[in-house]
Amino acid sequence: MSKVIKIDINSKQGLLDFLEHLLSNNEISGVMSLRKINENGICDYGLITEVDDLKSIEPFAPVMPVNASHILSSITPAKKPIIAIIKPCELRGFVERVKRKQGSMKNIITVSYTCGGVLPLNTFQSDDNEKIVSEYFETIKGTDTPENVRPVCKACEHFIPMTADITISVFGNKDFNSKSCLMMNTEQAIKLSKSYKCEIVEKKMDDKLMDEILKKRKAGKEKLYKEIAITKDGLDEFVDIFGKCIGCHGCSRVCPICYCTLCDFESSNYDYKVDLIENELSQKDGLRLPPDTIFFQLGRLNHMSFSCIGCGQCEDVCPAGIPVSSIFKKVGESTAELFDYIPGKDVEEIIPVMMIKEQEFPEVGE
Amino acid sequence: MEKKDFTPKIIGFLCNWCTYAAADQAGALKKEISPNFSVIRVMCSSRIDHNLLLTTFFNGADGILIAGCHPGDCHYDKGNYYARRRYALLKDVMKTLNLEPERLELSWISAAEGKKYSEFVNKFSEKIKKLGPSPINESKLF
Amino acid sequence: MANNGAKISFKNGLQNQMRDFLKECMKKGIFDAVVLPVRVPANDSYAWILMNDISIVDQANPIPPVMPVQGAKALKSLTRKGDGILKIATIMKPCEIRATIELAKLSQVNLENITLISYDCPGAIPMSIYNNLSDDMEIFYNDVVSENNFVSEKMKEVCGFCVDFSDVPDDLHFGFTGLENEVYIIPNTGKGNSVLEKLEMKSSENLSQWKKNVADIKKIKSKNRIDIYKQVQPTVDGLDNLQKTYEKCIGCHNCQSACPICYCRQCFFDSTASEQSANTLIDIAEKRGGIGFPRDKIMFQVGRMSHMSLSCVSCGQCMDACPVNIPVAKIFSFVSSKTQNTFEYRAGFSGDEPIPLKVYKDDELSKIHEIVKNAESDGSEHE
Amino acid sequence: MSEEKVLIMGSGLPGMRASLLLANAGKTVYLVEKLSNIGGDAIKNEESFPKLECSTCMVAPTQQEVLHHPKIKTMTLCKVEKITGKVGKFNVSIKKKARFVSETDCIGCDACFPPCPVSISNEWEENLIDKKAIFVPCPGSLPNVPMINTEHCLHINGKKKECKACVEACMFDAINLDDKDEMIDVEVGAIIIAIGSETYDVSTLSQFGYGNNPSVYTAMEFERLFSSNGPTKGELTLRKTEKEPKSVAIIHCVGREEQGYCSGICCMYSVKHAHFIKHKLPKTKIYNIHTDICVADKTYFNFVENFRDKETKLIYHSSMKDLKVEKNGNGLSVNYLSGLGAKEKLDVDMVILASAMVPGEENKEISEMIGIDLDNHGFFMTKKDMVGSVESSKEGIFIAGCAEGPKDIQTSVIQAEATVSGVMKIFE
Amino acid sequence: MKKKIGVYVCECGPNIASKMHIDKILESVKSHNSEDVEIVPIKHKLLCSVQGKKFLEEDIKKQELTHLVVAACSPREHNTTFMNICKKSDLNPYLYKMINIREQVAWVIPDKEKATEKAIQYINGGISRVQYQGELFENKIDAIPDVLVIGGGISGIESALSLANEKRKVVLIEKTDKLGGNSVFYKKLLPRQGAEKDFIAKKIAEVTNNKNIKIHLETELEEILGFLGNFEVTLRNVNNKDNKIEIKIGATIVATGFQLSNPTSFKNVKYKESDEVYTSLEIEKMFSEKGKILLSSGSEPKTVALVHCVGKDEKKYCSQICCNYMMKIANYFKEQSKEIKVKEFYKDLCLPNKDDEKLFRDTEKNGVDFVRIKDIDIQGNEIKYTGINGKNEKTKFDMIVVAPPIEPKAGTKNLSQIIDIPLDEFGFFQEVHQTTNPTGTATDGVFIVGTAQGPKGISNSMLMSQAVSGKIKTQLIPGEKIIPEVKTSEILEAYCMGCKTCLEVCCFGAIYFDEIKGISRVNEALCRGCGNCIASCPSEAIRHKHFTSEQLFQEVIEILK
Repeated sequence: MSKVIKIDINSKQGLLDFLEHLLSNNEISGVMSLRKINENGICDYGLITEVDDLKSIEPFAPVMPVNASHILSSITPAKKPIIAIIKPCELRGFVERVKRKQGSMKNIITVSYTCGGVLPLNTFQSDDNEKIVSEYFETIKGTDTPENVRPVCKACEHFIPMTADITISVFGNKDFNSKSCLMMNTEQAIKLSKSYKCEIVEKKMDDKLMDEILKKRKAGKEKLYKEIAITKDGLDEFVDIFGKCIGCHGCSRVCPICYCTLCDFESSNYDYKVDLIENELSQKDGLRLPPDTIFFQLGRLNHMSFSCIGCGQCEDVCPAGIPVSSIFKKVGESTAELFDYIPGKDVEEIIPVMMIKEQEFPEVGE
Repeated sequence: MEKKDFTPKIIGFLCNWCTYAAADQAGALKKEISPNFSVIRVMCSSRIDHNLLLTTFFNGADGILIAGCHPGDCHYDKGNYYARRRYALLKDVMKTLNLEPERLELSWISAAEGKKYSEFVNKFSEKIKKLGPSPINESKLF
Repeated sequence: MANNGAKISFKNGLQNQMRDFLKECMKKGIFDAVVLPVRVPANDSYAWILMNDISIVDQANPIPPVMPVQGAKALKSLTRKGDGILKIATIMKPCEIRATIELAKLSQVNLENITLISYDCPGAIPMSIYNNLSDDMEIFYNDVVSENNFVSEKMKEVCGFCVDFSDVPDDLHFGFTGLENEVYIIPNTGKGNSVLEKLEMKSSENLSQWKKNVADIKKIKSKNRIDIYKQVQPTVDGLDNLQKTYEKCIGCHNCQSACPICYCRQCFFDSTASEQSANTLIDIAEKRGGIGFPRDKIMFQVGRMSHMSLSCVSCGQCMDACPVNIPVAKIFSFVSSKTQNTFEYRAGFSGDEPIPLKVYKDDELSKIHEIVKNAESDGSEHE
Repeated sequence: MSEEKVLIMGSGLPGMRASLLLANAGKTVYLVEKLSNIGGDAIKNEESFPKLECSTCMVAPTQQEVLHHPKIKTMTLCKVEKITGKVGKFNVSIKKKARFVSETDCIGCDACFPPCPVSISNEWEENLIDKKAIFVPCPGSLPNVPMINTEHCLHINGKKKECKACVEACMFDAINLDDKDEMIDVEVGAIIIAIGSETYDVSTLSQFGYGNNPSVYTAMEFERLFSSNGPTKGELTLRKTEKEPKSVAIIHCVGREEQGYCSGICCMYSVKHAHFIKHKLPKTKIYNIHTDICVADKTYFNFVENFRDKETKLIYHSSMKDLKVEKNGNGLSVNYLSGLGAKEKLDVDMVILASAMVPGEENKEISEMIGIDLDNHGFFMTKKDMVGSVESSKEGIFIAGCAEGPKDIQTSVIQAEATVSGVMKIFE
Repeated sequence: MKKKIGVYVCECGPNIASKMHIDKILESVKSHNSEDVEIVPIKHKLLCSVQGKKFLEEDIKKQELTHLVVAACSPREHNTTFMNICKKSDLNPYLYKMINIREQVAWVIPDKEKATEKAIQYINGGISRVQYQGELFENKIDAIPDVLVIGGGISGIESALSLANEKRKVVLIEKTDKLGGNSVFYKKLLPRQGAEKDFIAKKIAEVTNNKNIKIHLETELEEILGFLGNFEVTLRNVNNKDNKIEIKIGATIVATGFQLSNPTSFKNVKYKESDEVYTSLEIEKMFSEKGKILLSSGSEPKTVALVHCVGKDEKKYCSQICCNYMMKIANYFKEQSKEIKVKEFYKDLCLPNKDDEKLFRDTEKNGVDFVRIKDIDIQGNEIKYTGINGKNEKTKFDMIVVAPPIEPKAGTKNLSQIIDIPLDEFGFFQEVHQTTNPTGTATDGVFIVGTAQGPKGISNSMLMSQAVSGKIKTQLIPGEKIIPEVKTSEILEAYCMGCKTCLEVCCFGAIYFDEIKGISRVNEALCRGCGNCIASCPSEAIRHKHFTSEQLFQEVIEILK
């Protein structure tokens, strides 16, 4: 059971009212949230410090321009309290980053919600944004995941935030448009809400409902894993899927887990002398240029897949339309299982130590 | 455009050997210099790169002045010629994108030209004041 | 550009003709290996393959419908660390050749043992379109080539206004604009000449007709170019419009990593140097009432323009790679046309022109027109 | 090493250059300067030929380096009174004139100038402007510490004993009106004389009307007039009328015949002056009236040719004694004999006289004090019948710069560095 | 470890104190206090005073400061002063920053409030910057005192002689098979007219007998690598290129000298159309060998024309010595026989040295005619000229002597490429700074002397040689190390892509290319720390040790807050 603030206005307004109260009373110095930046619905993440500007926030918008954990890293450690409204997977991403000392929980109060999934950037940013979004919210009043969300979202079992200070029920909440309930999960949260005049009740999530969603998501996962051929980490299938990779490494740049400033695979270790390539050629009859396109994907799998929180950002930015995140999620799960490790579950949990032997993987190039 | 209460923030990157010396001489001559103008000392105008200029603009500078030795007088032989090219390029880009290129300025001021320094700097500050605050500082988008 | 070339007529397709040409060269030992685009196993894209086995050449498509990886990048990965022993030839689109020339000036490519071959380019189909209907696109593109249609609508927008689709400093050039089942093989350099000599091909055919055909196409394209620039200009006019144009930008920097010219191992804008402390960010947010992320949307773009617009070859890769469909390439092409004009420089047009920022002239202020006029009038008192 | 000491007389570019080289090699250098500031004549120029670069930018870093160098004892307001001994061990007595301002306490804030009631003419500024009895020669002069003129200071000359205006104005108790001259004795192994030269007193040549016509300037006067840190802050206006000149005649070789030598640099700076004027007042008509054009360096010929006719009209005249400058209404007229021997007349607003470089007043005194030879012009002479030497007729004593004869900065610097070679040999 | 930053504000008596509220400044800088930074704000009446320095020195120790910010006058005044104090109190001097609140605040901002704000702004900037500054250390490197001299002419000989001693060996190389260069042909030397042929002979003897000077005749430079104090040089025999010598030296002097340009190349001379047209050098040779100047017929000329400034307009420079030596030659004739009629044709007399005018007047007295001309045309042994008076004249002479311009020795261009010193517009070696450093070149440790740098007489050439020796003796002291600039650039290997841009923009050749790693490298012995290379690098692969982007960004951003 946890303390819950009940307000009889729709969830967004309720949250907004709460935030406005906190900000105007200097309980917090700012709010980090998705916000509308123009009339046709385009959103970005903003750090808002003026009460008036709070109106622009779109806390539950089903879009992920950037994985918010990146942003949280850049504004922490914060010297004054900041409320961050982010999606469950972004929260888990941030937890993983904090474990890697890429950010700090200090003065960050996280607000998250049961997530119905994220629409691909181009879907959300299309001209009939309004229509699409309202349909989305209609759908998630029930327990079905909308069809047009990111593939990984359909397969996501962690739609309930794990470590949020404040949780809001969105997915599966039929009263979403009439009531709002803010669950205060932590002392920090409860302390904040002290000064806020409102009705507070003891309540917990509707487990039945959540289980139902979970079941459907599990099914979705099965389906997804079937679709993407990989049944084992077999190389040929890999080559088939990643064959069209152009090596832009966009996937690693948007990945919340890939925090390296200089990716090993972009470092000088991998620019080969021409004689090496020529010698390679003498053994094969053809050699792909640039050589490491697929090697990179394998390498990345090894470096971070066990921490992959399946946000789907990589898949969205891939110019070649490779189902990157679906694969990473799949591979990641299998690796993580070895250590029964759930990425982003808990800041205290230690990252499974992994040895990488690059030699294990044959130099790639079909 | 001009606001009553607007005090522009202007950064001047001055080369150590000529213009910074000129700034000192302006002091010795007790010339008045606009307090909106802040001096950053570099060894040579050729140290100033696009990243530095952009960072300065995007962190709230309303104007930037690059000033160094006259062409031919560079303490490091040819540095200011390169500075001039880099400046020209960025200025051209700003012009093409209509990003108020007049906010970026280059001038040659020698160590003996304390008077010229004060006049130029104040003139520049006035110009920027007229231009009003850089839109970049107003934007809540970045 | 040479005035004479060898003429060959062919029956079953230009691509075949080009493959045969290469195979002939390999048989005669003129080239030990070639770098050519080959369709990937899943058939949904192309990859650059370095091959020394003549038999594989048939799998290659010298004029591929798409440009997944900019050819210059492929050559860079091969020769950045110097030249090898093998004599290697490659067939690439003109913009790929130009990018290669730029990279060579930046010592990212070593052309010692490389023979650059190019052709009159009908353009490339956007990746996103090709990925899904690759087979249809193959057929479609084949027709484009055989009908030698240089103004197809389906191509990348940059191709639509590419006035340099034929004009390129390659060693050998396949010119076929306006010709039927015929192609000129044009040697533009000593390297090119020696290849033809070794093949005992006479490059005696006068090219004036072909050149005229090219000029005609150019006319059309340069008109498009003017129109496009006209249409781009207002979208990047001033900060507000820039912000509008880039509002969808998510800061993935795909445009930069797909760019053949951006050769930096790590872009300044991804480096720690460009990072700001949490406190600084929060201070700024409090001062302005709010800030958005990624913060460097515009700065990154302007920065890239000032870093590499002088070398931009308008290949359009950035636009293909943009996940949110911002017309980056058109904007870059527009800006580059201005900056390159200012420095009287044309990216990738000659290996001898030095990269503008590597050199200077004593008295060039006047040449770099009014940009530095102020410096002139205030500064030149002692010049 | 550290025991090895050198005396350098004169703090112009050659003196400073030699000081720095020797000091960097660990020698102790006594740099003796009779004026209150160092830097010599070079800093009087706005820009120096042939590269027309800012002289301050060129010299100031060197001055700073000299003043901050732990191995260099800069002794301003000093005069060498006596030198005895021989190479390796000269005993030198130096008279330090009282500055009345402590160089350690004063921070150069100028607060003491305004209250001083006395105004006197500033000879460093070629008397184009006045200064107070407590003064620095010009803004930016180094060390940035004022001095007091004993004969005009009311307190010191006793006219108004109670006047302590400057003392009261000073916040650092840096001024001590009871300061006294002192004698300093040093022992050095070698001596470099780099006291430079002076310029011909043109007022003795009535034909140029200098002194009678305020619009007739000497080259040095013009340099200061043009300098942005000079009396007019660079405004080119004539004294008295305070108007800008519409036409200027620059006369070369003034004093050449009298002195019996060509100073070698006048042609260059005269054309430079023409260029200065043209640049500041583009409408002005400028004439360079010359005899021989002497451009003795690889770049000098072009320097002159590039400005010929474009910026100034170079006019050859065939006889110096027939050249006369006369008053003509508000302006001046220059009468001369052309190459064809015809009488010509030129009406101008301003005349600049390129006066010859002449030996310094103290040359004689010093030469006698040390016992070294002067040449028949009165410049210091290097070893008799020795080509390419900088050593005087006495071992261990070296001559550099214009003390040895007229020359440009470049050659002066070369000589200075050459003396260093000689000095180092002594210590080897 | 917690940073402890001392912020010392100098009141500079009234200069700063009276113009701003010092205490307000001290109060405001405390805002930087945080869990990992502690600010120690202190004011002082006059930090540069003896007491002030002492106080600062002790206080740095007492407070155990990790960083120091001094707000006072201009760094150009006292930066060194305070750096030395840091050294004394063992705080690395590069962890200190000086803020100029006198010249650039107190003295230029009359309004006290505004001035105070400005000072705070600057000081904040300094505090932020100083935290990003790193310790830097002087690294001493060994230096070889020995010297290579290229060219066995009088400049080369003089260089060698003035440098060589037990502790400093000199290697002198000469392309030809004998020493002395052009000067061996002169019967007499300028400026004085004493018979000084033996002067050169003496010098040659002296240099040949000097055991500290190793002479290689018929030898040329093949390759030179390195920098001041450490050059590796390969020499080779002119006739047998495989015959090589490798030596290590600390400095190189280029004394390759001059030749007379070929008069036929000038439009107004028809040289060699008559056998009786000679160049000045031919006359010198004839006179010093035969002791007489005779026509090819063997008889003595009755009338001689000496023509100055031949080809000066084409070359666009004055050779500086012709006027003098032409008078010398005129006197040769007069010595030979008073009867010979000598006419000198000149445009301008160039007599830059104090003794020159006397020579001119003596020569006149000696009965030599001087004719100032506007234009001249030499056809065979007939001369057409336009006098200064505009009249056109025409005369025949038995003998005509022309003074063609001095030009760089053949092979100069080639050498300039080997040794990587640029040539000027005329083909002479380019000095690094004409007025203040005429003997230095773009490469520290390589010097140019004599006519290799430009036309000049023997006397000035020798002085130049001594000048260089003066520099070398004071810069390369036997047994002492040299300390290169500390605030240099450095390459960040991980990021360098080897595009060589930095290499091309560097004005001091301080960047070289590491072929194996394929990256640029900085030669700290040559780097002057201007930062040009840093700006030329599109990524952050080069940093300036004391002006890193971070440091500048921090300063800027803080000031903009």
